[in-house]
Amino acid sequence: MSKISRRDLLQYIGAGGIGAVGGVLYSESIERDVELIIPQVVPPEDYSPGIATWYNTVCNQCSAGCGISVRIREGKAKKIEGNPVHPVSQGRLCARGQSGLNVLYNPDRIREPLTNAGQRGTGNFYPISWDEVLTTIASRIGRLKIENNASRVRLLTGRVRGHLDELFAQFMGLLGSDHYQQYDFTYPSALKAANKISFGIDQLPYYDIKNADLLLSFGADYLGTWISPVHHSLAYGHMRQGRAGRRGKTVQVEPRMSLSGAAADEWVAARPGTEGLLALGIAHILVSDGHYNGSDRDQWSDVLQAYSPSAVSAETDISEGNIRQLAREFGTSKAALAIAGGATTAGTNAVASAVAVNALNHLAGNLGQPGGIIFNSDQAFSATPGTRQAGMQGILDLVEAMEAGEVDVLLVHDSNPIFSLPDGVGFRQALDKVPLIVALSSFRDETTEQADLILPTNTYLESWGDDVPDPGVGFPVASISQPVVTTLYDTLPVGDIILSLARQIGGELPMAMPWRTMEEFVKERWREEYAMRESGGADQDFEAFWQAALEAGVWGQPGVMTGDQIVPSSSSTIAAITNPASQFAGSETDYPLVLHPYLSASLLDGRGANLPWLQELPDPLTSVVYGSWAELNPATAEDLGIREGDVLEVETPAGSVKVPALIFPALRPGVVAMPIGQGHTSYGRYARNRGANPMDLVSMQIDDRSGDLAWAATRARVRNTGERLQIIKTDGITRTLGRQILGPENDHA
Amino acid sequence: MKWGSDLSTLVEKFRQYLKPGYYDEFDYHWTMTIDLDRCTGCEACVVACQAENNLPIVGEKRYARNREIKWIRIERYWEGEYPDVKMGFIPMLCQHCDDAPCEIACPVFATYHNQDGLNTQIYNRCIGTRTCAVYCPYEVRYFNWFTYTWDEPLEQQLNPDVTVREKGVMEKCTFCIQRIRLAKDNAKDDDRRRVRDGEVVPACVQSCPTEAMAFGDSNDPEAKVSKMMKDPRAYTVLEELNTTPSIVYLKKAHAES
Amino acid sequence: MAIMGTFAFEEDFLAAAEKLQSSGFDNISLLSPVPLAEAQKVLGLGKSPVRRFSLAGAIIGALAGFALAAGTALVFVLPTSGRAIITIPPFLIITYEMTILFGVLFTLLGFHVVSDLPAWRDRPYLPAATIDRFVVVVEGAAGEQAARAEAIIRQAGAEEIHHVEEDQ
Amino acid sequence: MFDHGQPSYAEVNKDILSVMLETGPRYWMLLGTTMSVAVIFFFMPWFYQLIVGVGAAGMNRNAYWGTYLSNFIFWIGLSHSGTLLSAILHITNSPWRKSVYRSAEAMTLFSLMTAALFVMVHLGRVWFVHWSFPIPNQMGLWPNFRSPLMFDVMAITTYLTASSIFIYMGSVPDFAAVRDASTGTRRRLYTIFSFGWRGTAREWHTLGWAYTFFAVFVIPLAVSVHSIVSWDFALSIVPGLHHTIFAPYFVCGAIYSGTAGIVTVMYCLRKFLNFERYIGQVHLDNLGKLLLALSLIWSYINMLELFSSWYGGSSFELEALKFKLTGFYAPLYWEMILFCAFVPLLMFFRKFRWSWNKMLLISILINIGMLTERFIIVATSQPRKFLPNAFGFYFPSWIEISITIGSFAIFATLFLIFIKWVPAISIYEVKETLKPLRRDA
Repeated sequence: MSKISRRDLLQYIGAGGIGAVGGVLYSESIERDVELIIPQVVPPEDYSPGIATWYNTVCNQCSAGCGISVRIREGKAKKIEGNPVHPVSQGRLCARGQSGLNVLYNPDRIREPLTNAGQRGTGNFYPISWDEVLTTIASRIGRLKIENNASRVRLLTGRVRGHLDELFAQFMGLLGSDHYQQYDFTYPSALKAANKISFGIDQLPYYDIKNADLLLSFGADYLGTWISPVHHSLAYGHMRQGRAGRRGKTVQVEPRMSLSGAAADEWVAARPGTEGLLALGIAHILVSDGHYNGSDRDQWSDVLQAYSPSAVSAETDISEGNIRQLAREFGTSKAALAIAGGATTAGTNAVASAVAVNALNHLAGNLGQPGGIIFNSDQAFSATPGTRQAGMQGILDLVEAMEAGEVDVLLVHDSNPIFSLPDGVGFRQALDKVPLIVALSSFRDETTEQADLILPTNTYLESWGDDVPDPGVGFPVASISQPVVTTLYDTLPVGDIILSLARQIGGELPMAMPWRTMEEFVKERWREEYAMRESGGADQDFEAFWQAALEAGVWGQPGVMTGDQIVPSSSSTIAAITNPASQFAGSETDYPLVLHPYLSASLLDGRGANLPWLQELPDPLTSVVYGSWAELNPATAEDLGIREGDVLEVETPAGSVKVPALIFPALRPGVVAMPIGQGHTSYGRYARNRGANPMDLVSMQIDDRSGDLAWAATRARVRNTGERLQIIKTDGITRTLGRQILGPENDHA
Repeated sequence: MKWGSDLSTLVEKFRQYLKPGYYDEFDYHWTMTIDLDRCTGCEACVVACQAENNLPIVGEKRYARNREIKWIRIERYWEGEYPDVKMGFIPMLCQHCDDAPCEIACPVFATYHNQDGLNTQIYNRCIGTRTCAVYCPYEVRYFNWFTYTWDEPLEQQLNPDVTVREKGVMEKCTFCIQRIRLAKDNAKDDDRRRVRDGEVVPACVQSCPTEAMAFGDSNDPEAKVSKMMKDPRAYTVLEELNTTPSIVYLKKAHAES
Repeated sequence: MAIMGTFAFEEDFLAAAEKLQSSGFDNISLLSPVPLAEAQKVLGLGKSPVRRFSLAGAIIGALAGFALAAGTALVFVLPTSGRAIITIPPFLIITYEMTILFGVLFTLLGFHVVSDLPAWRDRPYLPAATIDRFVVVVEGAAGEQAARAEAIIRQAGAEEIHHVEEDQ
Repeated sequence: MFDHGQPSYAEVNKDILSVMLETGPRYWMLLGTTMSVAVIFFFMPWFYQLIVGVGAAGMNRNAYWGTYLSNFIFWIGLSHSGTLLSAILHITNSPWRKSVYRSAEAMTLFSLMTAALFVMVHLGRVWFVHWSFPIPNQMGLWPNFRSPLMFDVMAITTYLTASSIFIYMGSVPDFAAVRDASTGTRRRLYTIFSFGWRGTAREWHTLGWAYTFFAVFVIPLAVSVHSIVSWDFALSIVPGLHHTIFAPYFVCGAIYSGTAGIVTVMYCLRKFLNFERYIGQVHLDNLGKLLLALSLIWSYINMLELFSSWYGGSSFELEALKFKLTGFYAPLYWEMILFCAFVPLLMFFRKFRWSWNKMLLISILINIGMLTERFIIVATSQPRKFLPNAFGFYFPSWIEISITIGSFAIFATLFLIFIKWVPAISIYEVKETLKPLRRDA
């Protein structure tokens, strides 16, 4: 039987084999005409899946007011780029500005009006209809108005410019409350105050870095966070390589190397708080060495007598030779410019320091000159910028009022004092005394969490408005911001909210504020503007102008030098020169280190912390992402026996936080530096419970002359907790190991 | 395949096939110059690239394990010690080497050199051997260790001109090939044979606040890049490897004093 | 009609084989549990034609190998790393591997052809041959021839003799 | 060469076939264990990885290759010397080969399969692996034969084909023996396996010739395979990988670990299949000498590698060298040196060469050393290439480790199945070594 089976098996196999072969052949033969699908290694000509449209509007990620163009495809915003025709950004844009898309499409946006149903601070909010919420507020305010208690209504906003600012003012004015104030942590109030003293002009002038030959920056991170980074960067690029055979030089004076410090040719780490003194020391040499010989030379030498190089050197811990050399360069270079900002203008001697720096500009004679300080005349545009920045003093008054129970309704818009102010201010506690807190906001930040009613606002990419850059660019300019996409959720532009409140409150308000929407209001104002400038321009002309303005996103009169460049007399500056050393909170014995908080290049003062792109953006100098850290100089770290990743407890008189240590070579020994921006307890999934907020460490100190918060005047000590925490960063080894990566050794340049 | 009809063309064809590099000259030789004296390391380019090319948001955990994807990154190098410490920034992105070490490695032709001198990456061909990334001396190739997702509604921002990559695929800088494509189409639409200089601007170059980057066709002697490449400060990174990169850096200048 | 003689000892087996061979039996096969050079000598088996297959395979493989590498490179011209489309050195490696692959496959083919295995039909055979018995098989012998063969085998010292009907 | 007296032909058949025909519970338990280990440690983690992506492993932006690839090389290495040794010894027809080579070749085959599996595990999109084979496809696109990885594909497939043919043809006569010793289904099966082998002089003659040719083909093939594998690394410009010495280094290392593997396998055969009388002192002694020689060559090449990269003196090479010798993985490196360069020196002494247990220990240590060697090559060079700022670090994840463990279980499973299907020792060739039976004997 096995025989048969064996034979059969073999036969089966044979038959199977033949069958298989036959099958393959057959299938091959019938599959002749199959088309080959060739992958598109090179896409076909004229193949584009859709047409993109660009809308010009204004960036709202910081106070610079860059013009932006937003790329729209199928009604969705795809990319933000600088508006090429806008004088501030000139087609360029920083990381923060480009991350505006994360604001628009942020998963944690507030999508409908919310109420906390009487349980404040619990973080529980329940949806509520617009009508109901607006009626509630309107009736409340209306009653106060009738009782002539409108002053019990307060409006606190972040940085607001253009006609929205005017709208707020008008609204509060008509209510009869003069308590509308703005607070923006990054606003250089001290500098403004100093300029008022030095130049008698209450505004931020235009710093013409572009044409400068020597830029002497005292703490101002003009490339990263100071006033108008993108515009400064453009200027910097031109100053460096834009002029054939003329490469501008930059010197940065600051205890911790910032982005600008890294770009600078010289980085001078003066003892914290003595930057102003250094400026005076330089001024002293300028006068004594005869680099300056104006008519008022004698007054200068008198007032600068005390600041001899030796004395200054002792105070600032900068070698005398170094100071002299700085002075020589500053005195001899064609266009020398000195600017002050950052920590320099955040000590208890903020204004004094800024004035000292202004003195340098006086002595350099760069006022009104190219490569110097150019003053914008204030009739640039009807909506004058930045005048309502209350500064710290305003906040303190507000807190006082709240504590005194003088505030019934607090309207907070786009401002987060609880996060960006030290606890010492007591803002959070004062809120408890306020019966009704209304937040007009797109995100549930710390302050919004405390509100009773949350009115979700459109983001700036969904809103109408206009803006006047502050500082201006040397000639009259204003930008229009327009919605680039349809409103995503059940939210309203803040302007529309105010207008509808006005309507509901009644009284003279509806009369005085007849506009239905912000758009109407803005257009109305621009019509007036147009009529004022083009004498008696007809309406159809205006329509054309308006269309053009909308397309351009900006209106301006290049070449028109604003006003006659008055050169302010030096007398006021001379009179204002003093040298109070910055008063640090905490004794040197208990707190050997100086706390140096600095604005994060990506998160700024924390407003960017809810944007994933910025959270994942390596910090320019440390490459750290996600979470915060405390920087120590290698020497300091060695003394304290601290390695990278050791969790430190940073203590100050004001409080203490736990952060991992990072060894940072470009930091003055005896200083512990911490980036501001992380440490949110709310503000969405990307920001919540990440890192620490150095503001919790800052002692409540005030600059005596501007009343501004002296957030860089706190001493600290660090303790190694022994815990470890991985610092997430992209850097491997930050030394070239002799590999010629940054260019060949033999130096062409 | 179209074969030359007569013998001479056939011979010619084969001579071409045996010619190193194959191309006599690229249609366009896209080149980028980066002036390190202008670059401030502000990282605007990094975000610009992320926005333009649908780079994923990888999240904290994955970042912690070096799984981030940044087609362009800024490298930092310290020189000296306090107080005379200097920081040097250098943007690092795909160098689009003409003799790219990576291309040779791919067994499935997922990466090859196209007629514009671009080092292209074809996602749908990639099987994820990751050899190209190992071979790349600039470490500018990034791998999709996972299929990344966007928290709704962040995905609405995604650029429809650029594909979203799935797990197991290698990706890298494309010199914004979609923009090059568009510029070529436009050029064709208004009957120009060539794309004008400055007409193609990759996202990073476009965003650069200090105008440190320039992009163009180095075949054209009048192009900005061609002029920049003549600068005495011009150099290429890791020259000794003879990868002939298409990115030319201009060394940081020093203040004369 | 086939006659099979089993032997316990190698030398008897070989003796029988030679005897049969010399007395003109051409259709004999010698089954052994181990390869026996002597037995092969008896049958006059010299160089095996398998080697021709191997050579042919190797040559075909070499050609096929290079053709594969070069040909496929031309189907879709994709330059990489500034190398030529037809780059000789790497293609030689492919050629090398393919040479060996085809060499092996053809040798296998050669084995089957020459040894005409697998056997499609049963052939006279004893299981003991795979253990420890040597078997002489005389096929196609009939009548008187068969008797002679049997005689030779027996006096060579065969243990047993089997007669099997061949299935033709 | 027979420690316990010469067996008769019949005994040989009985001894060797009994392993196949008689299966005790111990076997099934063993098989069950190895199988379940393979599933739990290898296939389940792999499945998880297929779902989430290769990110499940520890690889990252700095090290795109990890343990998967190093294990791949290890297994390829182990596969060497199986077939290679067998072939060489066949050409030089040294008799002591005959009782060893069948299992050795099986080892080759199975470690090759395991290696191939690791390629699959390594790939980011393994479901498209067929794109790397030269088969016509609707994309009209063929693989890139200029890529070192394609050399691999070709070499390994060829190697797999050749060595499986080699082992199969070698066992055809034994299949016939199995056929005759068995009944029923198994008999029918082996009737097919053995092609109806009768053992006629002509068949033996042809087999002999064919077999010799297989051997001739396999030797250069085996050498080429591992040099090609080495080129995956050497053809890159990565410092620490870009070495001319790599091809001989890998080949020698491969044969080295392979031979050690054979010793281990022989030990098991002898111990668990009671082949004491077929696998004897002489084999152990010869293999010992071979191992010793290989270890010396290996050490020499290893020194050369360090020397050349140090002598070159480029910042890149020196950094790679520094990291290898003193970096995080330095302990592993020195462990490797100890196991692969120094421990084998013990085999200078007959005392070690002749002791099964000692030799087992040494052979296992050698393979541990070789496993780490491959890991070090992958893990120390990649994370430190050219740009210091991109320097990083690689540490395998638990998935990689578990899969590594699982791979050994897979190998064991395959081997256990093998011994039930193919005579673990070549019956007819063992008989050849016996003195022919004579009447006077």
